[in-house]
Amino acid sequence: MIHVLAADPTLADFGKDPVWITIIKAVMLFVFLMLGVLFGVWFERKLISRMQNRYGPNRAGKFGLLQSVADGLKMGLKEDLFPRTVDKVLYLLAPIIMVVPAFLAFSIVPIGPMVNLFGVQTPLQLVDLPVAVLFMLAMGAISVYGVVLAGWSSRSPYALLGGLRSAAQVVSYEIAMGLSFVGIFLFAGTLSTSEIVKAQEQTWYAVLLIPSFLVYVVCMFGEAARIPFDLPEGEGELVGGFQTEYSSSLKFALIMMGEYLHTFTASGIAVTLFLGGWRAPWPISLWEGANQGWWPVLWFFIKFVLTFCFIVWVRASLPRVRYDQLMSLGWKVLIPVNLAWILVVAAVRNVVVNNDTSAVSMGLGAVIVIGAIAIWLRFDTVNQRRREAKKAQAEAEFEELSSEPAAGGFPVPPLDLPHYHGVQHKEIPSGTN
Amino acid sequence: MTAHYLVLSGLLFAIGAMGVLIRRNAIVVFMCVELMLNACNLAFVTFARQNGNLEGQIIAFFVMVVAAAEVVVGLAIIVTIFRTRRSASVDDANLLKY
Amino acid sequence: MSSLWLPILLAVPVLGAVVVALLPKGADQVAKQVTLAVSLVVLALTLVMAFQFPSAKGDRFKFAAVYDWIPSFGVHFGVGVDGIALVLVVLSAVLVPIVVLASWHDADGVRTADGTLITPKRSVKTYFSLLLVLEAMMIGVFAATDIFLFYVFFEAMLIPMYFMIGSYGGAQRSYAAVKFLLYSLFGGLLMLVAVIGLYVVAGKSTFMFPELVGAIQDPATQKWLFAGFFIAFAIKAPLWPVHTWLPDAAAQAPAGAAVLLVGVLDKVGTFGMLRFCLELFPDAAKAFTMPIVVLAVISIIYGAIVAIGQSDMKRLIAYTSISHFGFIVMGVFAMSQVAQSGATLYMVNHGFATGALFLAAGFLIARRGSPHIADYGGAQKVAPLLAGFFLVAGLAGLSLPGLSSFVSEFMVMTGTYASKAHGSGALTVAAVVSALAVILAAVYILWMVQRVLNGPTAEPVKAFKDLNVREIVVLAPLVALIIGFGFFPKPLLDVINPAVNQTLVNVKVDNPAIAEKGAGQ
Amino acid sequence: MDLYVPILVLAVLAGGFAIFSVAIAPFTGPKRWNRAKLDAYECGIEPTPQPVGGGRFPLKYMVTAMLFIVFDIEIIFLYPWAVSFAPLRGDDGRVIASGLGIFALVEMLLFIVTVLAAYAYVWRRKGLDWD
Amino acid sequence: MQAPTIEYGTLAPMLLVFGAAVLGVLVEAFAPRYLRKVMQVPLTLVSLGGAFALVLVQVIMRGAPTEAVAMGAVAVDGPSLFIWGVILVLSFVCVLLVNDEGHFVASAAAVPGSADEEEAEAAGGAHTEIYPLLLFAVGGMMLFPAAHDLLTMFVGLEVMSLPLYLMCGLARRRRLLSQESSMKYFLLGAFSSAFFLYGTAMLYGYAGTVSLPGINKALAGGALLDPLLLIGFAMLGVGLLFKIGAAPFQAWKPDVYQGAPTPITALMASGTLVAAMGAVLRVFWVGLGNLDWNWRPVMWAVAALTMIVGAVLAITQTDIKRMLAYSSIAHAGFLLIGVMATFDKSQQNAGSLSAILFYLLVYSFTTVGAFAIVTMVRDPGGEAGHLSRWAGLGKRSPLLAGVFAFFLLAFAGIPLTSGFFGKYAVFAAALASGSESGDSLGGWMTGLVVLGVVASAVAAFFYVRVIVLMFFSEPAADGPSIAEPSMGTVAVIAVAALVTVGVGIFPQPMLDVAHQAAANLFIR
Repeated sequence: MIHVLAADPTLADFGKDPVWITIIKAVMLFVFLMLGVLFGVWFERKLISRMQNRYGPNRAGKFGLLQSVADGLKMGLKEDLFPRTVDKVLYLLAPIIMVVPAFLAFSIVPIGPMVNLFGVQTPLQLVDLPVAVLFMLAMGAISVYGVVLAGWSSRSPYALLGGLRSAAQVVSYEIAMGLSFVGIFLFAGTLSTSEIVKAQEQTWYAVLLIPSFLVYVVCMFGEAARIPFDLPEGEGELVGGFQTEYSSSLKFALIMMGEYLHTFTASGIAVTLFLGGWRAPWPISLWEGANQGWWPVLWFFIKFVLTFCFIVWVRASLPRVRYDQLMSLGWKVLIPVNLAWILVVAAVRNVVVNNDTSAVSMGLGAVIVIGAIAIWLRFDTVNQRRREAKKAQAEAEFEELSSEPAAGGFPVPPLDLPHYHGVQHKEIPSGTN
Repeated sequence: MTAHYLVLSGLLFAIGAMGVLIRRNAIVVFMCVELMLNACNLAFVTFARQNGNLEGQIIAFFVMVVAAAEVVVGLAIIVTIFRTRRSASVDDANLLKY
Repeated sequence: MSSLWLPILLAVPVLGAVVVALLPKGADQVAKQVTLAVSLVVLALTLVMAFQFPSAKGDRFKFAAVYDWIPSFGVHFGVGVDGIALVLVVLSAVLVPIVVLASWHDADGVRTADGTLITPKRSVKTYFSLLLVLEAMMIGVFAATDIFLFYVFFEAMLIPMYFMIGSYGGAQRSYAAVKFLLYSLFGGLLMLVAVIGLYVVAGKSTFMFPELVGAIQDPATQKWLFAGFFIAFAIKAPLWPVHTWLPDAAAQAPAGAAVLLVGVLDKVGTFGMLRFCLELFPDAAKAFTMPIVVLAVISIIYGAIVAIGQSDMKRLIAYTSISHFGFIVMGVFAMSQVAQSGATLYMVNHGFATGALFLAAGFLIARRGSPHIADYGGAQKVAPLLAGFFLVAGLAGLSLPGLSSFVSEFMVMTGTYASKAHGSGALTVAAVVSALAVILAAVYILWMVQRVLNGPTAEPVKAFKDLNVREIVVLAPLVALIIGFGFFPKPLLDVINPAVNQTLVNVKVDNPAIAEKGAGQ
Repeated sequence: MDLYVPILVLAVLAGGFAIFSVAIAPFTGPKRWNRAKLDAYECGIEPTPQPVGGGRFPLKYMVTAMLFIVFDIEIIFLYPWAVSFAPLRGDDGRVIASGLGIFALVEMLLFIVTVLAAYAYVWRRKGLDWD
Repeated sequence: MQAPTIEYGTLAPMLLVFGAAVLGVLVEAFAPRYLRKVMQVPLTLVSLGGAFALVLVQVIMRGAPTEAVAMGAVAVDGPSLFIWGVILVLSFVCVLLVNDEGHFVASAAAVPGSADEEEAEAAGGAHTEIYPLLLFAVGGMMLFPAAHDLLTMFVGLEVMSLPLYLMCGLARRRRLLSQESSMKYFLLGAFSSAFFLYGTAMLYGYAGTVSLPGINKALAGGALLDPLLLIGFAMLGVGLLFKIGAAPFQAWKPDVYQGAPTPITALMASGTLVAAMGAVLRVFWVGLGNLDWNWRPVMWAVAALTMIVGAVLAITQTDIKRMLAYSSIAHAGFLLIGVMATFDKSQQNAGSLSAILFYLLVYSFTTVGAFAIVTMVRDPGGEAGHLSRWAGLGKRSPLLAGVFAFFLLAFAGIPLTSGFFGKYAVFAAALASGSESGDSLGGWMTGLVVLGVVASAVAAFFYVRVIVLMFFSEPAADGPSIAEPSMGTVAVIAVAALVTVGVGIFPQPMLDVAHQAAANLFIR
């Protein structure tokens, strides 16, 4: 049974607002995000401190609530440095390019159903597009330009490398992320966020499409460049990555803001696409009015904050991975698993939705499932581990034999004899012959 | 309305074509070609709107695919030649003539 | 229906060529013998066929055989001979064994008496197999009754000759070979356009000659197509001003090849004019008669004058041929039965006469290693036999009465003189002017003969040996034919005349000369 | 087109804010000129700034960029496919437009297998490894 | 929404080739190095052979099908099948050449002369990727002329071209030349495909569709002087004419032919030309058929210019491959004469279409044979490209030189070679179309044919010059060596020579096939 609420906005409900409502909504969203950043920073620092058994900011304002504001003011009052070598125009443009799309990406996140806003029935979402998710991805991709330009215009090796790394990382995870949405579209049949939320009335996609969701969660960190995937900054190795030359002042603040906004967007998308959006979770949804009026804003906000908490929690718990590990995970695990999963979902959907239980359809489904399992096994680390173990064993054997020629009848003199390579100082690593 | 887009597309195409003819760096020439392809995409999408069918937009997808493949192939070739010659100038590649 | 004579005649030399080409390396002697044998077989077959000709069936083309070759183009493998073609086929068949014998040592590398190498040793097998291929093509080109097939032979014939000149010729051989090939090819391609045009315009979906006669009515179209054919033939039968390839080619070719080149290949041009230009495009032919006759007269005079100035024997002979070809072309276009019969006869006689002259000159050159007339002198004393043959051949070249060329030249001139084909007396004037050439011919031949044979014997010439048996066997039949047909051309004319009459009927020439049958005798 | 107006409004807000922040910075902060302060940072050693036109960077990134393009394009095709895979139903559950069904499944299977073949090649040739 | 369908059976030949190409990629991925070649070669050959068999099956089972399959994206009709068959056989033959050792670099990415390269050489084996690349290119060649809309055609064009760009840069010897040719080919090729695409966009704007019959239909009722249409047609023409190397877009051909590894040159000179010509025919006859009064004068000029440029510039060449490239340009001009020879009467069209198909067949086989011979004449530094090195080859290796001379004569169109009948067929078709019209066109066509004849004669000069060099010149003391040919090369040359001789003497069977293929014309 499909229970349809009058309050559920669809794509058709958008684009009808009067201009002033549009402006009000836009301003509201803008303010929400600005405040979100300010308090998000504080919240994260506070949370992480508690996890690490310390207090965190507690000087500025009650509970240190104004800490971020103070930080912001301080940044605004610092000297605005222009390193001598930078490309001025791009150097200035980069933070702007990073922060604007970050704002825009959030505009397609539905925060609530149709509400009465100053007497106008309007969906509580800035805008919805037929290609909303694509729009979100596009905005995420534009930010990459900011990163690369920031790195490039700085004319500094660290910055350049950081920018490139960041770009490589973001684009890599963007693929996996994009693929993880395909399952949703297979179910929802649309790219519009409001309709995807509507389609999750019965079951969250996080439940239906667990693998997609897991992949998304991993990608979320990669996309937003959060620990454990905050390689672009990599202060340990790259000083500060692409933002090395943005030492202080509001430009740096903009970059930080952009990154936070990406984290928010990632959470918002997670809530919208996988966690039922603004819909009340199960026990509450039994209450008739839960999904009407302004209540859903609360549910959305709770889910949103919890997701953000999760992100912070991960930051507190996990160390940063190596860059090659990061890329390997993205390219060698997430993508193939995702592709296989998509086919499985499609095969199942084909049987279920089209009621196509013909032999061809079933057979195809079986083939795909088996193929997916095969791919999974192939990409599974167990296999690799076995192979590496074998290799290690062979190497150990070689070591043993080469160190004791008499024991195994190895027909060569020990490789470390001085006359063998000591004269030329030519290093012959063990393991070669 | 669509006329403006067409003019823009024509301009982009012309700029790309001139770039191919005038510029000497292989990478720049190559990017000019990409510019031309994107001008085509703009024209396709504009016409799709004008004609009221989706064909043009679908074509734009395919053009992107092809452009991507061209990027992959083209950069590989140019990088190889750059590594060999330490120069990506089209003029420096002048061994082939009568 | 189909007679197998001509297909067999074509197949024998081709098979022979294959056999020769496949002989093992070093079997040069065998190759020569096989070639000679094959060419003799062909000669025998041809002669048998020729003797059966008067009694053979067929209205115009006898021994006709028609097979589908490329139905989608309307192309047939159509062969058959009328009188004109027959005599030319016989000419080819006669000349080939003689040439084989004459060029017995040509590929072995030519050495002068003192042992200097003029041309290095080349593949003997290749030479003789090319020769046999060429023979097949020569027979084919005369016997083809399908215009397309004619064209194919016409063009394909170039290739063996090209290699024979280019590989086995004198010092300038590759230049000469290329010039020869390009001239002919260019003409051939123009002809190709005309051939296609003929096919398309006639709309008969066939290339068979008899069906295409009279198929084109529109005079303008006729003129265009005529031009296409005529230019090709004019190049082939070197007519001034497109003659320049011949002296080079003939001078550089080995003597044997030169004989075939001038004696047979060039006849394809005049044969083509007579057969195709006239019959397919009668109106155009009539319209163009005067310009062509003028060209022919220029050729006659020009060839003769230039010949006088030559210091190279082979070049001289080549230029005399240009003059002679002028006569033939004039005869063809005089549009009278006597003149055309004379022209046809001239084709045959010229083959024998010039062949003999080339071969005799070739033997001289083989001894001295130089084509320059000035290098000889007094050869008469050391090699009387050779000198004698040389003299007879030379006299045949200047159309001495009693030798075969005289008959034909006389027929051409009287026929042209009497021809009313062009209304006014223009042809009469042409005949009169061309008579000048008789005097010029006496100058160039006699002067050459005098310079080569008489005078004090030069030192290198003293070492000359006289003709050996092989060489006598080569020259004797030719001289015999020259003298024989000089006194008794009737057998040839009997064969030629009906065919020429048929041609004139097709051209619709209302000419009183037809009645004066055999006026030249 | 109207759908994009709100985005434009938000973009104006965000852009205005960003530009304002960048533009205001020189006026709010102090100015204390110091040569060393304006050098590019390089862990304290004499800096070697990148040349104009950008430095050379490892080819590896180019390969990644190309791979990204390839897979991104794959996604371009996957999205429309996914959206039109299932039949479109109206509010009353009636099928408005039928899905592409098994045809689409087969085609996508072929497509993905093709991409996976290229992917396997890249992998095996160490195109996905970072050293 | 109607679920789309794809006629897998009808498309099987193409799908097989693409499938094998994908399989080839997998072999590259998973097979160990020493096994790769052993696996790739049979895979390639079997797939090409199998695809050819499928084409035959299609022809035998269904006669000449005329249908637009895959939702009107691909036209499987007589000419398509004929071209497929020709391309498959040609590429099969070319694979035999590719298979030969020593043509391809061990590692394309290694800098010439570097330690990397040395290492790659020492490790043995060349890029076996060449086989899947080749299969992709062949697949593209099949798709390109069979495309029934301009988008599919564009995709086919690129699928054909991209692997070729790469393969051009893989020559083992003279790496710099090879890489340079690759880059030039790529830049110019991409440039021209941008033109093709923009032309497509304009036609889409004009007609509202990119389907060829759709465009034709729009032309039937629409304004013929619409700037969109004219720009579109002109740009589309540029893109297509570039691919066949028609003047004034011929500049790439000599460079690319010279620099590319010779087996790849052979593939380009044959397969690409065939495919591109097929596409030209389809676009101009099916798509722009109702515009013929607009494109005809342009085509006339292009054909004339192409023949003249090809023939005249070839004379000045001193490199054998460059010379063959210019010869290929001249031949493209001759083929364009055939394209001109289209007319409203379908019988005439069938005539000239079959003439072109026949010409393509005979020319491409001869050309493959000629390039196969080029691979065998070698200097220490690679193939002996310079013409002076070919002097006296007739003495050192009479058979080889003889066969090559024979191919050259076929190019020149001497009777009793296949080239003659090809030329004849095209000229005849052109004159026939001219004669039917009864208006000024007849004179123009005749003029074009005469120009073609003049160009042939000029072209004959440089062919003959090579023969002169080979046979009438003395060999140089340190002349090139003749490589001991592999079985594959011998087979290629033998096949090419057989086709050239066989068709030269008995053209009828091949003409029949071409007629049959052309009988129903392109589907519209």
